Amino acid sequence: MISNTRAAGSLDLLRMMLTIRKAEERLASDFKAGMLPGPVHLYIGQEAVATGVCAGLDDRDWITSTHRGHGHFLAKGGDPKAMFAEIYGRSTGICGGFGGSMHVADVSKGILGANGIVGGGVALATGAALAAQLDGENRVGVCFFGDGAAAQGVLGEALNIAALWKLPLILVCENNGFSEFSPSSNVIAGDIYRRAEPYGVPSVRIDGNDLDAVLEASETALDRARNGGGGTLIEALTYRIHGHVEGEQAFLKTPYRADEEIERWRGEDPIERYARRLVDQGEMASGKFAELEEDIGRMIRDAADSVADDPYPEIGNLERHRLGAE
Amino acid sequence: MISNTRAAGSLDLLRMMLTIRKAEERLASDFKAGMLPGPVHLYIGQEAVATGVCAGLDDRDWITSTHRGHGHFLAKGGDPKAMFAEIYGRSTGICGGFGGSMHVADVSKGILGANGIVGGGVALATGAALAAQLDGENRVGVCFFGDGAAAQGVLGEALNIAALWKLPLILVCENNGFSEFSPSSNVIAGDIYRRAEPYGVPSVRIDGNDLDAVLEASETALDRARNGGGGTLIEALTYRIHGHVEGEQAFLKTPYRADEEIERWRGEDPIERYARRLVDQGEMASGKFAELEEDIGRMIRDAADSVADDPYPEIGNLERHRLGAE
Amino acid sequence: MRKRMIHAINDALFEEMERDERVILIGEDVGASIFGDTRGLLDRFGPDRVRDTPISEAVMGGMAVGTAAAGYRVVCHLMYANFIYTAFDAIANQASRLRLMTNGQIRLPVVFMAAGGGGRSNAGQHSDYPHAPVASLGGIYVATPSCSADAKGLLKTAIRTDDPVFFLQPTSRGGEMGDIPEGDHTVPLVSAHVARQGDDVTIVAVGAMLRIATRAADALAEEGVSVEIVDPRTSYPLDEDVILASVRKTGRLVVVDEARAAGSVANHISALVCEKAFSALRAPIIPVTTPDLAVAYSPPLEKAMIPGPEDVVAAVQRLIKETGQ
Amino acid sequence: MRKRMIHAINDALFEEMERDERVILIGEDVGASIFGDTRGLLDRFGPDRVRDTPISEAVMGGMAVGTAAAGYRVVCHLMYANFIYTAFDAIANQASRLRLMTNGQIRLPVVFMAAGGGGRSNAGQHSDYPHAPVASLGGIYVATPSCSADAKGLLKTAIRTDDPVFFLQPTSRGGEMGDIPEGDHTVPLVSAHVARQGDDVTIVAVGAMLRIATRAADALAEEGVSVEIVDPRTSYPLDEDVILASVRKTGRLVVVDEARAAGSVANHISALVCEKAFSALRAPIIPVTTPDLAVAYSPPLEKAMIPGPEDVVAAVQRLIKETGQ
Ligand SMILES: Cc1ncc(C[n+]2csc(CCOP(=O)(O)OP(=O)(O)O)c2C)c(N)n1
Ligand SMILES: Cc1ncc(C[n+]2csc(CCOP(=O)(O)OP(=O)(O)O)c2C)c(N)n1
Ligand SMILES: [Mg+2]
Ligand SMILES: [Mg+2]
Repeated sequence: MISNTRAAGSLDLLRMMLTIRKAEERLASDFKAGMLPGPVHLYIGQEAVATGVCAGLDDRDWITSTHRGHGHFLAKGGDPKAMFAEIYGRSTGICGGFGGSMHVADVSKGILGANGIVGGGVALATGAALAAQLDGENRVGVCFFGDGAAAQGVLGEALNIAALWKLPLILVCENNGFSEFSPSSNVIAGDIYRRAEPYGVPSVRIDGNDLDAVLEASETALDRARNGGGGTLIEALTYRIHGHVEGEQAFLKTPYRADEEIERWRGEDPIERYARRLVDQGEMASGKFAELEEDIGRMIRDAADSVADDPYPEIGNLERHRLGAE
Repeated sequence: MISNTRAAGSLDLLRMMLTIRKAEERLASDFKAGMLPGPVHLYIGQEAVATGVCAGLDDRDWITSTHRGHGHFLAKGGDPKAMFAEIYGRSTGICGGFGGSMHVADVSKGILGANGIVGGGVALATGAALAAQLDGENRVGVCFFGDGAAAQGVLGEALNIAALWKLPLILVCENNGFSEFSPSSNVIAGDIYRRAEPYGVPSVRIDGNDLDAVLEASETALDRARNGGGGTLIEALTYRIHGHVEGEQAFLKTPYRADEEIERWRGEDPIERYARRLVDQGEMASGKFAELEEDIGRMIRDAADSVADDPYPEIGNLERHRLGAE
Repeated sequence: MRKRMIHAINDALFEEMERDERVILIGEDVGASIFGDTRGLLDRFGPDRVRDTPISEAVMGGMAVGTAAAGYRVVCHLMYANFIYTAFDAIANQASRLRLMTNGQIRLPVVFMAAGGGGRSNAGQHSDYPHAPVASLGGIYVATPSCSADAKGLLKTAIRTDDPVFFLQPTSRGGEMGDIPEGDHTVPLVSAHVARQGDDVTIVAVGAMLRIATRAADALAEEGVSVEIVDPRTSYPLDEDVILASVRKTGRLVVVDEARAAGSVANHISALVCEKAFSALRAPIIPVTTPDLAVAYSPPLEKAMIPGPEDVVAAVQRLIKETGQ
Repeated sequence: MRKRMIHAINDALFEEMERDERVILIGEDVGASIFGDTRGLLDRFGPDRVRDTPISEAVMGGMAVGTAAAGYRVVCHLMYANFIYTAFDAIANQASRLRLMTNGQIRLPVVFMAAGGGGRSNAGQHSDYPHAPVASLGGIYVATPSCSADAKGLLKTAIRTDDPVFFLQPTSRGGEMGDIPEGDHTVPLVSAHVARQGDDVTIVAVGAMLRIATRAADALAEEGVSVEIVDPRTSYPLDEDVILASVRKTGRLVVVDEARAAGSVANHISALVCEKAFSALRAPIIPVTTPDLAVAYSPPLEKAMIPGPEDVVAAVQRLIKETGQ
């Protein structure tokens, strides 16, 4: 697996974005094929955010994620195979098939889990940041959340506490312009990043499809957090190319966004932009990208295929999670 | 009773502040005398806020209040007798003895009630403001809340919705420096009034012990709200002269504020300040204040005495509030 | 008229909003309508009365209360039933008790509606059927429709009721077809319904469990066991008379509830019967519920957790065996 | 050693924070300590481990979960039990189920503590005894201490437990004295206790109701009725064996619970007994609870609502009369 460290090189970062992309493309086709038992929310188009932020983290840093959490899981070092198995509902899944797409977690990697409650990860990450502060080992807590989630009151509560206690908390808002089917402007007043200002928490808005911008903003935030400077709110502007949830066409009567809008954002693809930048600046040979795509495509295909027929969990396993069972 | 209208004259306003003060002094001595069955939180020192804000309201405007709600109740036109009877737990109480000090409400006066849940009134007032907007009759919803309550996430949620929908909502934060026994600075990061800024909701911080300042700020907010301009957050700096709750000395081991601080704030008494201003500017004869004090003192004494031995509610009344009972 | 449950709900909302202009609807994406139950309302009634809200359940819940206190009838759509937990302060500390605390000055015509229960691999945070925690508050009706007709009739009544109602539609049954009477079809809130007549054992089945119980009853009929099925329709308050009458007739009771055992009304029904129809009871009361866990994602796990016909059949067989027919 | 319950709780916190430096305490004014249960901890353990929080129950609840998931043992003091509703999303959607959803990767040593129940004219928003809604979640122990010794022993165990515990101390009993064993006194979480031996009828009494039941038993003894009292100590999960054994002995059961009927565990206990000890039952099971309303303020109303010894005596008399002694 690609491991994520501050020292990650450009190619590793590109590989990570491609890993996320290919994994999700696979999930999209799995969904169409009826292979997925539950709903999936894909991250396609937003890969630079998870990749850039997690580039500066290691296994001992904590993240919390969202219903759209595969990208965060992979970028933080989660195993694609174990993720596929989980989403297929198999016993070999990272959560034994108990959690599924909305709950992929790997605590050994510092991944406290995707979360099906919008805004649910905010308080968890605040708590993890408190633990990090108590540990005194310069860890951080990072919370990924959406623009829609910014309407949850818990965000203000977390900003207040983070400011008061100078918690090493990094709040990463992925503003993809939609909260389900509502455009942000219908449900979010003003600029999200500015919501940190009254608390005295530094904040910044960046182009979330520009991996370099994400790297820079998160490096600043991480330096601050690791050096006792407290929290940061990063608002990364991005876009989800797929629907809110796969299969949404089946139940939506009218489209909620224009095809041209989607096309325009395809032109801002974070992976292509970064690859182009690497080629332009001579950091990558021009044929390399196709090669990477193929390699990673194969790796993902193999990962998914290798677990697609794994056994379902034993029903007896349920008893393991009853109160009183050790 | 003093009725509250925008046209209220200076003397009426002074009378109202004195009414609140005398009522609460009576409650303080009732508490000492063991006459009050439950806890009471007194408003002494904060009278200018309720009085100034409610001066611009009429019965058809809505307010929500807090655990420290007697002042809001009286200023909005609630009947002192019915309030005393309620706090004494009598059947003649404004809520029939069901609610007590923390729940005094008079819907006919637009008082949706004091509230024992810190921050609980915020969403209720937002809803009332929505109703006001739907009515289209230029009513407003006003929410009184404390500095401590500003830490509740629901405030951010309300600001967001108020901004999006341009609700006629006036959020009045009475910053009395303490959240129970915690000084504001321990539990509130930054300036409360600024928390409205990122949402684009106008806000202002004022001297809450200066009735004129309160009148001015609330008039601005009311004009805005009544003319389709949306919400406002007013932060009124003030101080509670009494403890958080009567009788707190009995359970607190160490004082949480200095005597000098209390003395300093006594020097800023909103009633004395306003009376002095009226005298200085020739709006009131110099002997008038003592006379008012005495009149209102008597009125309150009579009101309280007249209900102190009223009957307790019939136990059978409980059945009236069961689901299914009309 | 045959309709899917989700369309029956949609009809109820249309009709009630048409009937009374003080009915308003708030909720996340009620315009787009994920489930289809609020579809078309925004177009018909406009953005004043049909309001897409931000993802802010805490303020939504309290706002519903405030708007209702100020004179409207509010339908607050909370999407998945787990999100009532996010709005729980307003539901529990405000909606359920303002009537008492104000001595009836405030009455709250509010319907909190949401889809609950499992069956679709929505996993642990989207599959609760949380009627018991809402019932625990004492001041809120809990409507648990099992079919299209009741969904429509109960919702229409709920909207006309002056106290809060939690309308808990079963996630797994939205697409199911059912007959609906023509016209202004309403169902009173506390009116359990004998869905099938029988003599040997009573099954009280809540919400989505009605179909499960019916299948079980069909299977049991082949074995010569005659099952009476009672659908409580509101799980709080319970229509005691109908339930007790059935148990007095059969002497045996199985309660089927999709909620966790500890969060079921099976307990409430058991307690009711054991207090008030004890002498009629010929056998233990058997609850059939989901185990005390969040619903797991993987289909075999989920299927094993949620009661199925075979679980109900087994419970009834146990009863019959223990007591003779 | 005799101590007030509130001091027993204070001792438990002191001892556990002393014993394990990974135990931390968060809550509003836990430094000043309104109830006295957290008094002195801030001085002794410092502001890193004892944190006064803003009034932000939503983030507090979730923060407790996050800090625990990241390796600490967290005591989250929520003051009055009604404020668990304000924190309910974190309790219900996160704390109760992360263990299952992560297949046990996350274990949560979190204690949510709060004071519940009436008796002090704290009125409708400060008097709930909400064990049933928490129990409904299935993933959280609910400890309901009735006396100083159990308060100390249960809290110490709760802090050492790797799953969440809701520690619900009775508001009306903080000042009551009780004997506490010396030393490291712990009480296992699912261990009901026979508080009084008797033959004719079992009373299961939860929390503050133990004293009420004891008074009733004294009065009944004078009439020649021998009462056995069981204190469940955790109202979720129930210690089934102890409760069932007592009912098998006496054949009669009254359950006394300060919660509303619809929010009581009286129902759960009834259901348990009616399923598993049916043949031993000689009479209906009578619940004695608060009516399904928020607690009213005025003292006579409040007193009438909350079960008292006379209510328990009446219930027992009814049973005896219906079945003969
Ligand atoms: C508490 C809660 N309310 C509502 C939902 C339903 N829901 C799921 S995703 C979503 C939109 C989230 O928007 P955003 O935070 O912008 O994330 P995105 O989907 O755009 O990544 C909503 C409303 C939920 N899961 N949890
Ligand atoms: C949800 C909730 N949490 C905690 C409390 C306990 N409590 C009552 S008053 C109070 C402090 C409120 O401070 P502030 O909002 O500043 O109002 P003030 O008392 O100063 O008027 C607290 C924490 C409560 N009543 N409700
Ligand atoms: Mg979004
Ligand atoms: Mg204050």
